[in-house]
Amino acid sequence: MSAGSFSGGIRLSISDVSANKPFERIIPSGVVTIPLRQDLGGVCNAKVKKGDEVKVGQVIGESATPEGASIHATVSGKVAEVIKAYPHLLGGFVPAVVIESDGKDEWVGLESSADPLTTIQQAGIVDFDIKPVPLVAKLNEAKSRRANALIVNAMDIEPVLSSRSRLLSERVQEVACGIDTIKSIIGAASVYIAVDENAAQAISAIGSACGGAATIVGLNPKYPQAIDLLLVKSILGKEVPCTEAYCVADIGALVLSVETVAAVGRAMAEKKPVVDRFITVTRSNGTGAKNVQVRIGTPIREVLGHCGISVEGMGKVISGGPMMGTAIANTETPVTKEVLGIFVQHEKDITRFDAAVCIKCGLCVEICPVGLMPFIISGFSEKGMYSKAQDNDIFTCIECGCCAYVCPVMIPMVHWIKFGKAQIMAQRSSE
Amino acid sequence: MGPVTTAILAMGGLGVFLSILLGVAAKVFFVYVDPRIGQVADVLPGANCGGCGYAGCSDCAAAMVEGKAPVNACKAGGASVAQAVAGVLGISAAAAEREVARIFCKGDSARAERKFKYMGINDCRAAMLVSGGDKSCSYGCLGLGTCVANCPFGALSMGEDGLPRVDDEKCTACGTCVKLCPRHIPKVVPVSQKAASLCSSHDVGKLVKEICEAGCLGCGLCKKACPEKAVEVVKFLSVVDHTKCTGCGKCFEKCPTGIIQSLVFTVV
Amino acid sequence: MSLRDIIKMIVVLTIVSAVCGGGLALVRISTADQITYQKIKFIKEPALKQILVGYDNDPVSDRKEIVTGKDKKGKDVATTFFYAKKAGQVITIAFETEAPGFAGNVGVMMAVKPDGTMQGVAVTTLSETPGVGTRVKEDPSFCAQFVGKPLTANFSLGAEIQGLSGATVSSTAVSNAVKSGVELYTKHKSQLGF
Amino acid sequence: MAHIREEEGEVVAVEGNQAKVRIRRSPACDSCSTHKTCGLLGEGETVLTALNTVGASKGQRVRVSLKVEGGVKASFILYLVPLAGLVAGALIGYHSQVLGDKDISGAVFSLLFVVLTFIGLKYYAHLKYSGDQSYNPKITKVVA
Amino acid sequence: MEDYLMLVVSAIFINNILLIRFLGNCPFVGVSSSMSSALGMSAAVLFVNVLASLICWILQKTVLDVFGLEYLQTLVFILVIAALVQLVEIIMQKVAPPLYRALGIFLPLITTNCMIFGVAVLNIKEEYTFMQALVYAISTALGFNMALILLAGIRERMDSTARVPKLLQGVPICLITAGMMGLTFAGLLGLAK
Amino acid sequence: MKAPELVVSATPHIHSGNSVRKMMLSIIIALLPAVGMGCYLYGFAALKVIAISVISAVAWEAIFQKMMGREITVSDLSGAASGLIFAMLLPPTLPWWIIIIGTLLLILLGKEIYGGRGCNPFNGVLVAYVALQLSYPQQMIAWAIPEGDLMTEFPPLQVLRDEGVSSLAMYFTNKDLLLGIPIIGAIGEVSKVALLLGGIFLIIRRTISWYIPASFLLGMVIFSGIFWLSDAEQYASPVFHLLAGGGFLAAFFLATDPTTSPVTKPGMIIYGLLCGVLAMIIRMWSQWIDGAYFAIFIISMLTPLLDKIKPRVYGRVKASVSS
Amino acid sequence: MAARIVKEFTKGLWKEIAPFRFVLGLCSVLAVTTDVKNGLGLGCAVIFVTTMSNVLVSALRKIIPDKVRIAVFIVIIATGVVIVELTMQAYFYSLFLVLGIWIPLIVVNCLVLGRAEAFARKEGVMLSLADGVGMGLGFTISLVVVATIREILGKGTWFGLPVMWEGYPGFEFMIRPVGAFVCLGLLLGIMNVISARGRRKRK
Ligand SMILES: Cc1cc2nc3c(=O)[nH]c(=O)nc-3n(C[C@@H](O)[C@H](O)[C@H](O)COP(=O)(O)O)c2cc1C
Ligand SMILES: Cc1cc2nc3c(=O)[nH]c(=O)nc-3n(C[C@H](O)[C@H](O)[C@H](O)COP(=O)(O)O)c2cc1C
Ligand SMILES: Cc1cc2nc3c(=O)[nH]c(=O)nc-3n(C[C@H](O)[C@H](O)[C@H](O)COP(=O)(O)O)c2cc1C
Ligand SMILES: Cc1cc2nc3c(=O)[nH]c(=O)nc-3n(C[C@H](O)[C@H](O)[C@H](O)CO)c2cc1C
Ligand code: SF4
Ligand code: SF4
Ligand code: SF4
Ligand code: SF4
Ligand code: FES
Repeated sequence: MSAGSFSGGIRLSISDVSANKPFERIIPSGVVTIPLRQDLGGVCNAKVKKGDEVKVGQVIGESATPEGASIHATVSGKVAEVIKAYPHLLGGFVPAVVIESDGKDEWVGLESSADPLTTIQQAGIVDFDIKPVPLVAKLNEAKSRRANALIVNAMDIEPVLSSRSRLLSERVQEVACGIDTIKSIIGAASVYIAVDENAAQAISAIGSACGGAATIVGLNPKYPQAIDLLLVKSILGKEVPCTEAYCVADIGALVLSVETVAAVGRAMAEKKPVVDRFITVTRSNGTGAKNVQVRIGTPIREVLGHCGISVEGMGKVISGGPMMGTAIANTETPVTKEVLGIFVQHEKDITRFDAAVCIKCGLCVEICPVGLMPFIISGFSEKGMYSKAQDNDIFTCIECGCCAYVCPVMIPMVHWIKFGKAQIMAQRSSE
Repeated sequence: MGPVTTAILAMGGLGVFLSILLGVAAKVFFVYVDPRIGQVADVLPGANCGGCGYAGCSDCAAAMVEGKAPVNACKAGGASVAQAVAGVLGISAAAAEREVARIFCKGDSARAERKFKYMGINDCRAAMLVSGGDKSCSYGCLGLGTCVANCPFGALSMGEDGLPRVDDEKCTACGTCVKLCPRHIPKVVPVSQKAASLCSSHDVGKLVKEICEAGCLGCGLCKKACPEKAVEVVKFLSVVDHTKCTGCGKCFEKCPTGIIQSLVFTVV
Repeated sequence: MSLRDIIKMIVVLTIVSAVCGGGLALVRISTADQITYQKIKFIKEPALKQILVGYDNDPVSDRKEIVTGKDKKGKDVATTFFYAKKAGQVITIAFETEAPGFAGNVGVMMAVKPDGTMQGVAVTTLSETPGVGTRVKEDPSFCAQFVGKPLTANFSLGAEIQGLSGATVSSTAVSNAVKSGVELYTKHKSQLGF
Repeated sequence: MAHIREEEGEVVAVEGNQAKVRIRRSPACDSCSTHKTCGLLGEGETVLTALNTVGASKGQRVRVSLKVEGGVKASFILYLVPLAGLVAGALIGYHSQVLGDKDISGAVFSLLFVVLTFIGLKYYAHLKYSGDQSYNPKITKVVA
Repeated sequence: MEDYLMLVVSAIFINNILLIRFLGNCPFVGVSSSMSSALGMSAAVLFVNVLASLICWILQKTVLDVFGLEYLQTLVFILVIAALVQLVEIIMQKVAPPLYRALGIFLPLITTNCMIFGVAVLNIKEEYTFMQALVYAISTALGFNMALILLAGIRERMDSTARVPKLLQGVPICLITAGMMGLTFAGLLGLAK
Repeated sequence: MKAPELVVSATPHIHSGNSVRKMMLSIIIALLPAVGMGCYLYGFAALKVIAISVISAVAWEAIFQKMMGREITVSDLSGAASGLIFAMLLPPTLPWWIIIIGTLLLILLGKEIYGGRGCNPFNGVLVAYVALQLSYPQQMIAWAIPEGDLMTEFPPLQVLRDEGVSSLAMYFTNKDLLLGIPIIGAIGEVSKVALLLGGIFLIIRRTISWYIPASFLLGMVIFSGIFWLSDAEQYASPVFHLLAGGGFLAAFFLATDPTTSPVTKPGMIIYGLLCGVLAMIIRMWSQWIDGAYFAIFIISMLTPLLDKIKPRVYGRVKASVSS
Repeated sequence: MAARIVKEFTKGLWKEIAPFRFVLGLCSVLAVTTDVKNGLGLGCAVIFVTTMSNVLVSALRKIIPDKVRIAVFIVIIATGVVIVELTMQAYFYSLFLVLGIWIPLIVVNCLVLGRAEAFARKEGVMLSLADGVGMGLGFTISLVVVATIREILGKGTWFGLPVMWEGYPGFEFMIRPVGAFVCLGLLLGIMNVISARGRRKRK
């Protein structure tokens, strides 16, 4: 199927050297630290205490709500500590369980359940996307809004990452099984699989596995095509009415990343909960890129070591990609469900966005994939004119970063826009 | 008819017409405005800082005249303005205690740990959006000076150690810094307050010890030491009740981090 | 507002207005002559200076208004005659006339000697096209053609007067004005009193 | 394009279910350097009659919501319609010369037409707004 | 017809009442800070300018000229304009209260606007006929409104993205910008007188 | 306390590498052919004007930035670019002190007063140009005569004004006009080939988009075309209007000034068309012989309003009656 | 009392100098400052009108009803203006021709009405006189300052006397409207600098 696109957006010049690298498995050797909050659900309650013996797949954090995702041990061994305040990736503190691996890798499987939703909940599946939401919550919402199109997003969020295309070509069966399950849960009429049109391997693999059950859509990997708003526009030709809390379910679509769907397939077929992440690790100069399958809780330092990336002269370590990823404070930070990839920038490659003055060249306007006038919004935020920023649709911004990327004076536009949004929210909550 | 008569008649006629028109207008638009509102507004500083909680000085003036706001409602104006307002309204102003802002964090660049090197917009509120701020302590001053840049009276300056300083002479206790600081580090206290624990952290002592040499551990030694029972520990943070504190200094000696201290010495 | 207030309002405003009106009328009366003098001086004097010679009085003060016609509505129209004197003797009389040109009227100040010869002609006001019609004012040779001719001469264009090429309309206007001025002068000569 | 505007003011009188509320004229005045001396009478405040739905009493500060026409449309109706009347009157008077002199009849007709448009406007406003309760100001909240 | 066109072009561009003739700076500086105020003010100025200058024109021709009271022009005009604005305000409030509330605020601002008075005087000084006076009044107001709206646009933009030195912010930069706006119209010199 | 190792910042973490300096460099490069032609025609005098203009513009920029306590950013070449563009509009005979006054106005009123690069609502070059046209009119039209078999001492548009359409063919061929040899005019405006070369370079480099120059020239052609078709005796042909005067320089280098032109595609097109049409109106009926520069100056006042024509926002919900 | 009179007089000369400190009556400052002579001429007219209106308003302040006060002020001011108009026509006709409508426009100069409303309405005759003269003089000073800059830069003369070097070619820009706006804008900016300095010093 050919598909539409969107105006604006960019092709990143960084080449995706990792696309054809198969996943390498990383089993943590020593200690794993598993934060008890890894999604937008809530903090899970610790089910273990210091000294407990645990096995891989054993629930160590149970969600406080029925829709939340559980958290599992990812190595077998002994609980070394339950930390009350462990620094979270995005700031703040959450509880975390530290497990000392015994190297045996003993597993416990999921209990069988008639209701696939229960299985998904117990398997701790979230939608592995920029904002990981517990999958059950997402499915329930889609169901209640009668979403009838399921879109499996195998487009990589950012071009330097290739884990999704790779996963699709390696784990076709799991994906197919996951699609079946989810399709039956929400009663979707149609299924689309969005794939980078250049990822020939993935396309042919899924093509032969799915037969006619799903439509495979090859898309131009123009950034940020993988954002669900733009994906539904390209595939379904419809735009989601953008309110402050937009939801693609509003137009009857459910977009799930391919990793999510594969996890569902694995949970249904093999009764395995989520203990691994499938991520791409890249450096700013493109060398040493690898796709890895890594246990949750493994310190990023260990992952980098495995990929042969030295800590020497390291400037920035980014969870995710260079455009939307979160820079992390510390390489001891563990891989969690929130980590979409790892991008390492050396000191000399760090880009400094200055508080410069816009020259109104209009490049940002041309590039913005959602049709905003970024320089105006950012300008109003900077000058504290928040209501005007709101009049100019600040909340429609998806923070893709294209505007800042092209700006010749390097205004930190996304930061200003985030700032504006935060100030508006703060003003509202104080009223 | 001579030219003078013509002129007198013409202008007189215009005068009659105009005054009748104005009479009608006065009926149509009649509004009684308390003349004192204008007088009070003239006395107020006119900075429109909003510290009084009204939408600007003239709003505050109206509230004062109507008795809805006390004569000393204008924090920025201080006692002299309160006196003047009281004069206009013919009531006596209770001598209000002058207040100033104090910085409730001592975690300067040498003593408090940072999680990472922050790079981005030079504003504490913006820094909060990047992984919650670079300071390891999630209660401490970020030191980017949002308060300094926005103090309407120029009373704040950024010290070399990365903490803001208050100029007591200039500070009018308007509260702008209190409102803007994302970590609520500046607090407005009576100028006579003698002692305070200059820390805002509600973290447990163990964590505080790891990340900041200047933090209140919540150990409670000060509370025990205080003869006046002026010190309380609220969620691992000691708080001094200034109405009881005599400034005897007993607590200073006991505090393991020296964070509870005499404010008299901190005045620049 | 009580009735008393309203009455007070009306009375005060009326009195103030009326007093001001009356006062101004007095000021006006006391300055009127001087203003007329000044106006004439500023508007007419440059042209007068151009065409009058050899006088020792102030022609602007030595002036006389004579009713010379009626306008459309039947009101009197007056012409001001300026007397240039030497040793108390009238040597020239100057006055202004006008005639329609290319755009609006062209005003002409002309000076006549008691002996019936033309002392001089100068264009005062005109709104002709700059560079085209305005040449009748800017080019001194055009007006110079009138000087020294007897009033009985034929001042028509093409007769004793040559128009400026490209500005025939404007030139005609000047000659027409002069012609009507001669007529006017002849008609009212008796009233001029010298 | 009508929208709701909120103003804060003080109740100066209560009459039945209506209240007279005094509001400051507009922040637009504050930005003008002449606002202190402008206006012969306008004291920068105005009084409007609002539906007293919340039972506010004299002296209270209240929030009043009023539905107002959007700026552009309102300015059209309020100013440009009478202006159009004026111009039309001037043209008719000028060309018909009813009163003899072109200029004078143009002048008289223009003023006449302005008055007529005002009457028309009143009729229009009456039709449009009197039935529609939402155009009446309403007190929504007692602030203090 | 061409005369009128010239009059219009001249009044709007070549001799823009505000930028070249310097009339009406106070409201120009005050109201141009936001586009919506500028629009509201524009309509009010247009109406009042035309009405006031016509009434003044009539008064001049039928009263002042007839009774030889030309010298009272200044006194009479200013009183008439002030009264007129008041009258319009009363009428507006009676005629269409909702509309009045949305826009009436601009009326008093106009009283001290020297443009209204200036145009009334200029109409007499230039000896315009009634029709010319009408066209002139409309055109000057349009010229004023154009400048006001353009400046409002520039100022809104300046507020969001420019970094005017603090000491020039507000009135100073506003005046300088007005000067430059006038300078741009130099490009139209010669199109009309 | 141990020092942190890693840098953390907001997104994005990488940048395209585009910069003001690169943009300015490309506009300078794009002007080199025109500079070359100017020097070829007018020799050392032209080079002197260009040098004085560029150097003084940069110097004024540094001086005012220093005075106003801003960072000195002459190295971004924006001052140099403005100075160079300004020199392109000047006659090669212009005395040095007039150039210096011009660049003073350019930098002070055209930029620094509003906060420097990017803040100015008016094109600095045009502020200076118009101010000089008003203040020193004789010097601004004191054209130099290039070598070559010239039949007139005036620029083509002056000849059109003075002698009418019929004489044009006698003096100029389209090829002369296109090459600029030997044509009289401002240093940078005579050679259309050189300007076109530069313009295409800018479009290829994506320093400018083609909307503004294309619609500008189109506006000129349409407007002059209408009159030419109605009366070819009295009105010159669109081709002549395109090739004579400052149309090309204005369309490619002045109207495209990022700061004072609209940012959206529809805005740019309307802007260009209006500029083109107004340029012709001024050329035909005003006191100036060429209107291209004046037109941009006037139309740039509309830029803030044209920028209200926004792109279509994704998923825009029609604003309901807000409360 | 004498001290108070001096104070009210001098405040208008610097501390509260009208167009610069409170941005009032800009129109005439822009319009008549092409040369110093015109500026001074209008300034004198304004001095007369402010003084006269201040004195009369102050004298009548007890009997003027509040509701019509502004109307009465306007009548008084307009009367003063007409007196100026008539005398100027009679004795300084050339100046009258140059200033044109700017003489009648004094009526709408906010400064004059502003003084009546803010000062003369409340104070005694002597003080109002001092205030009127001072404020008018301050206004005149402002006009002369702006005019000086414009005339010297624009024409190379001051009061018509050449002050620049011989052959100074003039700078028409300053004589044009744009020069007026830019000059006044920059002067207001400079006043801001001075005020800010003063404030800092006082602190
Ligand atoms: C900023 C500046 C100031 C100048 N001042 C003067 C001056 O005060 N007197 C002067 O004669 N020339 C002045 N000049 C110009 C002389 O250097 C010039 O070359 C010479 O006097 C020729 O002037 P002229 O054409 O009037 O003879 C000045 C030039 C500049 C750039
Ligand atoms: C725009 C324009 C303005 C003119 N202005 C004048 C003018 O001011 N005075 C004049 O005498 N002729 C003027 N003319 C020329 C007349 O129309 C007419 O052709 C001329 O007077 C004929 O005179 P001639 O026989 O000397 O050529 C003007 C022509 C045009 C096209
Ligand atoms: C600010 C300013 C600076 C000037 N600098 C010079 C200068 O440096 N050299 C110069 O010849 N003339 C300069 N002039 C003008 C000269 O004094 C000289 O009179 C001018 O060149 C005109 O004279 P000319 O036509 O005889 O050459 C300057 C004028 C101004 C306004
Ligand atoms: C394509 C292009 C055109 C430019 N045109 C102008 C111009 O016309 N005038 C000018 O002052 N600067 C121009 N500049 C330079 C630069 O934009 C200018 O220094 C700043 O925008 C002024 O704020 C141009 C730059 C570019 C890249
Ligand atoms: S970050 Fe926001 S404003 Fe910038 S390009 Fe992306 S969506 Fe547009
Ligand atoms: S890309 Fe940068 S400089 Fe260009 S308009 Fe956008 S914010 Fe301004
Ligand atoms: S006190 Fe608050 S606002 Fe001030 S520097 Fe510290 S964190 Fe920032
Ligand atoms: S220090 Fe704080 S309270 Fe004091 S004046 Fe400044 S902002 Fe107001
Ligand atoms: S002085 Fe002209 S509007 Fe104020």
